[in-house]
Amino acid sequence: MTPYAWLIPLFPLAAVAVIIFRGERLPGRGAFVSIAAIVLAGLAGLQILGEVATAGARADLTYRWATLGNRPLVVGFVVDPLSAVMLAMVGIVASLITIYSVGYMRGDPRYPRFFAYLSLFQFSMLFLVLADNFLFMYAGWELVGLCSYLLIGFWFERPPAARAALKAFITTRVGDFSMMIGILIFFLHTGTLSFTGIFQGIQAGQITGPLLTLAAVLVFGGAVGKSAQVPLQVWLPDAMEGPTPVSALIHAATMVAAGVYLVARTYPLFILSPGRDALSVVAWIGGITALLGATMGVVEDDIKRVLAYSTMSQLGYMFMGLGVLGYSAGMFHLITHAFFKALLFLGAGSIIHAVATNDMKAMGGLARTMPVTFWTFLVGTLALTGIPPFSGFFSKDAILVAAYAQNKALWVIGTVGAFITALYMGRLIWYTFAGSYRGAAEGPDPQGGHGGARPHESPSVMTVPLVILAGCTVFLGFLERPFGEFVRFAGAEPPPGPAGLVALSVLVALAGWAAAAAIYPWRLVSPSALRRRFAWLYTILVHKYFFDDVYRWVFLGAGSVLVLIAGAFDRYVVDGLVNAVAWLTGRAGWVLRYVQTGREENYLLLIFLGLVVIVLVRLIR
Amino acid sequence: MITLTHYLVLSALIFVLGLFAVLTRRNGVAILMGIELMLNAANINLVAFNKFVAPGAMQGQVFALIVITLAACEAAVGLALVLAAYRGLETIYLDEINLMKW
Amino acid sequence: MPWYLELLRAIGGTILIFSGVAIVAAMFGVLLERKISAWIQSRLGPKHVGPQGLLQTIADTIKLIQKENIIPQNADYKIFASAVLIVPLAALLDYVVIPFGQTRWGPLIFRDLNIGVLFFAATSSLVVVGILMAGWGSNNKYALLGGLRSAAQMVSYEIPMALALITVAMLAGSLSTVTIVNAQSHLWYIVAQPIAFLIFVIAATAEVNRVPFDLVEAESELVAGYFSEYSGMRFALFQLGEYGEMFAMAAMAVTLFLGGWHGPQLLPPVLWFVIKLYALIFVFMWVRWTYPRFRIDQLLNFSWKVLIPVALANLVVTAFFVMVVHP
Amino acid sequence: MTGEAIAFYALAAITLLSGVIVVSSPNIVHSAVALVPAFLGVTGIYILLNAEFVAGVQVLIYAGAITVLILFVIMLTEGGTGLRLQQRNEQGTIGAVVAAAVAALLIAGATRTVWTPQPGTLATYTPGAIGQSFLGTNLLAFEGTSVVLLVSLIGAIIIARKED
Repeated sequence: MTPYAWLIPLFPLAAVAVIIFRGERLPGRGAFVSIAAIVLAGLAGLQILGEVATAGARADLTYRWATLGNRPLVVGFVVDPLSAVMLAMVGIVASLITIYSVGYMRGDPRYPRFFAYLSLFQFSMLFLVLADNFLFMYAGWELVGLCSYLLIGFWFERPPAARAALKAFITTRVGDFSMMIGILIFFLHTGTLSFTGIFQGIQAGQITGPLLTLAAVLVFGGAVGKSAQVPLQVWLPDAMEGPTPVSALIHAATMVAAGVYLVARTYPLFILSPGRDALSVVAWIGGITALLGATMGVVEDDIKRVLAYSTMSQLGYMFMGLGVLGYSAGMFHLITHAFFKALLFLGAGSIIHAVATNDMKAMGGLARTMPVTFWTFLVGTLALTGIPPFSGFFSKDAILVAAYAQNKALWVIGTVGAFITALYMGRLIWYTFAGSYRGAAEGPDPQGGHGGARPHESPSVMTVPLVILAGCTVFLGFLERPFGEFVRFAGAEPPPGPAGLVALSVLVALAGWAAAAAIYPWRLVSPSALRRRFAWLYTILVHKYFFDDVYRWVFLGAGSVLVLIAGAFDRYVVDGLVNAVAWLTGRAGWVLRYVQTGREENYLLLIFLGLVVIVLVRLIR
Repeated sequence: MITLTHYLVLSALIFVLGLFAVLTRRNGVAILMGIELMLNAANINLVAFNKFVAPGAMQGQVFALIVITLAACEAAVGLALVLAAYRGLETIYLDEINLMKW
Repeated sequence: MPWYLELLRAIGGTILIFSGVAIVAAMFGVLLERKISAWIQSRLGPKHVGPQGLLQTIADTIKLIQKENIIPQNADYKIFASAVLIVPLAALLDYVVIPFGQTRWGPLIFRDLNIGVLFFAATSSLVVVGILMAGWGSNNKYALLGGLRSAAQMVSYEIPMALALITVAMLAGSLSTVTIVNAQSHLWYIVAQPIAFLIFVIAATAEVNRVPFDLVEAESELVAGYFSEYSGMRFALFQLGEYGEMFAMAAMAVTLFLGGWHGPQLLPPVLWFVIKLYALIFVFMWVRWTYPRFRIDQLLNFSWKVLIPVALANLVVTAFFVMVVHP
Repeated sequence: MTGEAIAFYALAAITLLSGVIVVSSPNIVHSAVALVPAFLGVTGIYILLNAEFVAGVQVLIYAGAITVLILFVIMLTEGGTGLRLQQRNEQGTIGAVVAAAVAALLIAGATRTVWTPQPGTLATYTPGAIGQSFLGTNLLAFEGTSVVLLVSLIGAIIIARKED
């Protein structure tokens, strides 16, 4: 199976073709095609994971595509523990989410198109995961970006959705551009685009010193954009305008994690940079994002946005883990996070499906009406906040241990982040599920899935994936040790931390829960009092650290001045020249048009007259 | 002994006859006839060169055949144009077709 | 002696000798036509000149030669006069490539050209020019209409005919008529190519302007079509050309589809050829006196919308068989 | 004077005389009819040049089809109805001068160039050999020509059909 791994992405691609061209006419509007494709791909991914894990199968399928000058352009696919794990994860999560979407998207006018986009995304993501070179990686990278754009703006009739799609696309584009420059630097100096070729080039000293660091950081810039790290994090919360399965699949489990995967895939670039500067950049960006994301989550009322901030923060943890030499810890967190965050998003989707709003303050008391959703959601939350024995505890703890060994400041940041994570997730849980239903009695549209004044449990096509994901969430954590031996990078194995560390992080998480409990259900401190007391902090957080405003001022303000100047230049200098030429031509034509008799005989006569004259002149000279 | 030059001179004369027709006739059909004569002259050249300069080759005759085919195309399209002009403008005299002049 | 001079000699010889042969054939053809029409219409036909009216055509010819050549007042004399020459000449040229039989010294043919079939198609297409000239030169609207109809008809039916010819040439692997006849020593191509044979016969009927495709000279509509204004010997020449063309077409059909001179050893090859030729001529006449006439639009539609597609399909299928199935 | 020379000069004379009628006749129908002997003369020239297949195609297409087409169009347009006195446009004189100059140049070029005839054996130009050449070395030109033929067929139909 392993040598045929390159076939896996073709399943969803075939599904795209089928649904795009036949979707509306297929039974069930084509959803089953998409599901069948991704389930097949997922099973194949699991099979490959099994082969790689048990038999140690590897594959590096290369193909010489073209020769640029004297540089062969070798492309291909790679199967190793890293990509096998990602394949299996993407396959499983995407299968569950696709099945879930059948329930969530029911009745949507563009139902087949949604599944076509979803399959296209799955194709791109699997393609990206299997890439063994920067060219394919970049292609997959752009394709997932495109699918993200299409799916965020899936309900493009809503202006915020359209705007969010554009914002996501343009913001990630900044990162992609930086990544392209980095790739080009590597290509220039090593003459190859394949990962192994570049690693060998670095070891051979073809690219060294600050340039290597710069190039590595530029490549990391792509990851920053795609994984919504500071300072390119602004698009992710807005991206929640997309349908919730999309948020779960793209903006929690897979695409945003592609940045982490990129860093893991190209880990030698970072670890070989002089003084591991590039790695430090990764670690600090991750740490800062982990903290900022968590803090912003505390004041957010939109349930999906809370989860988005949480995603951002958790991605920060992953980068931090990679940055502090916790290679397998970071990757393990990626996998566990993919499952429990997909679970959380799908749970949120189930809630939104039931109450038809995103506002947590309009929910409440849903634990009784939606028991399955509640319990699975709770499992996910506990995993996210790092409560043992749920999977999040193991992975996050491993990252913190690695950070402790490498960089105490980052460890502190991470621990504080863990506290805040517990705080905002506790807030979410109590707002949503506890107390009584605060939803307005006025019923939105009575027909359609997103309606009904009375919250109700979602159909089983939605709850079954939740249960499966919850099972994975519980069970995955115990795989920490085998995972660490399976996916590892020689030279990035942190020493075991002191025993108290684990206890401390559990305590911190529990403290976060306790603080949330103190504020929300028990009302020991009223939230509004807190808000007044820390008004400045609240302002900063609500405005998302003013990133959007700064960007608006800098890029829109300065940009519009630039545009004005360029416009004036274009209008008066460039157009002026063109108009002058046109005017001149016009006048000349006005005079010369009498030469154009429009008669073939005249023209031909002149042609042959000219021929005679030319030949005669040639003969005489 | 008839040499290549004989054929070339003959073809030049036929070509010039065609050219004269194209240059001086008013009737569109007559101009097409002149073009056919010019194409025939070119064909004589092709076949004659094939025989005298490259006796082993086929290309001269092959391209003469292609020119004949294209001449048929040209005649069909040209005559269709003449018909269309006659239907629309009621003349096939090219100096009277001057709707787009100036 | 260079072969092109031989060809010129052959053409000259053909014209000289076959003027005789074709004139006799045409005269006999006219008689046959009248006799057969009479038979079909339950009449007696010419009966008084010679035994059973056998000399009727000779008498007619003598009468025509004696008659005045009337030239219409505003006719274009040069064209009017030269049209008469083109039609029979083109018809006679067809005979150059027709093999009449096999003798001890080789096939009985004037020139076994390696482009024989192409030559046949080319010369038979020249007849149209003569007809158009006759129609225009007469300065008579019936004649002009007849000429125009003829041009449209013959140009249209040349294509299916040429496609049928190509099909046969493809089977035999040669354009030479003798090779084609020899290729049929075991199996006549009418068996292998019944569709091509039908197409050829239909197109040939149209080419020689006979019922049901005789719009060119439809008596009830156009008097006598393009030769309404011709009289005397010129009229006779047109008749000669027409019957000569018909015999040439029939001979070509025999050559291409009916095995040429091949037949059981009972009779000499030439006789076999003549028998087949007259059988086909009889079919032409039979059709002429049995069927009504097409309308001009039906006629052109039939060629472009039925015959040409069928002929093309037949060509493709044959090519497939020749190249793939039975190479 | 060999037989070849006689044949050549006779054919050249036929061709050129008919050509003169084509270009100079005030009657367009006479011009068109004069095309036939001109084309047949060229056919004879082809036969002299051992290009019999080209000759056959020349008769079939030029004499048989194009001339008929031209005559047809003349009769569908005004040629069939009336004669125009003025068949030549205002640049007749200068056109003649230019044509004569071109002729002089071409003939001078043809006669003053020293052609070196290749003594190689003349290939036998059977239809089969030409067909092989068409579908072998000259396949691209063949396909291109067929596309042009198709396009011009469609184009001619579209141009010439009545708009309704």
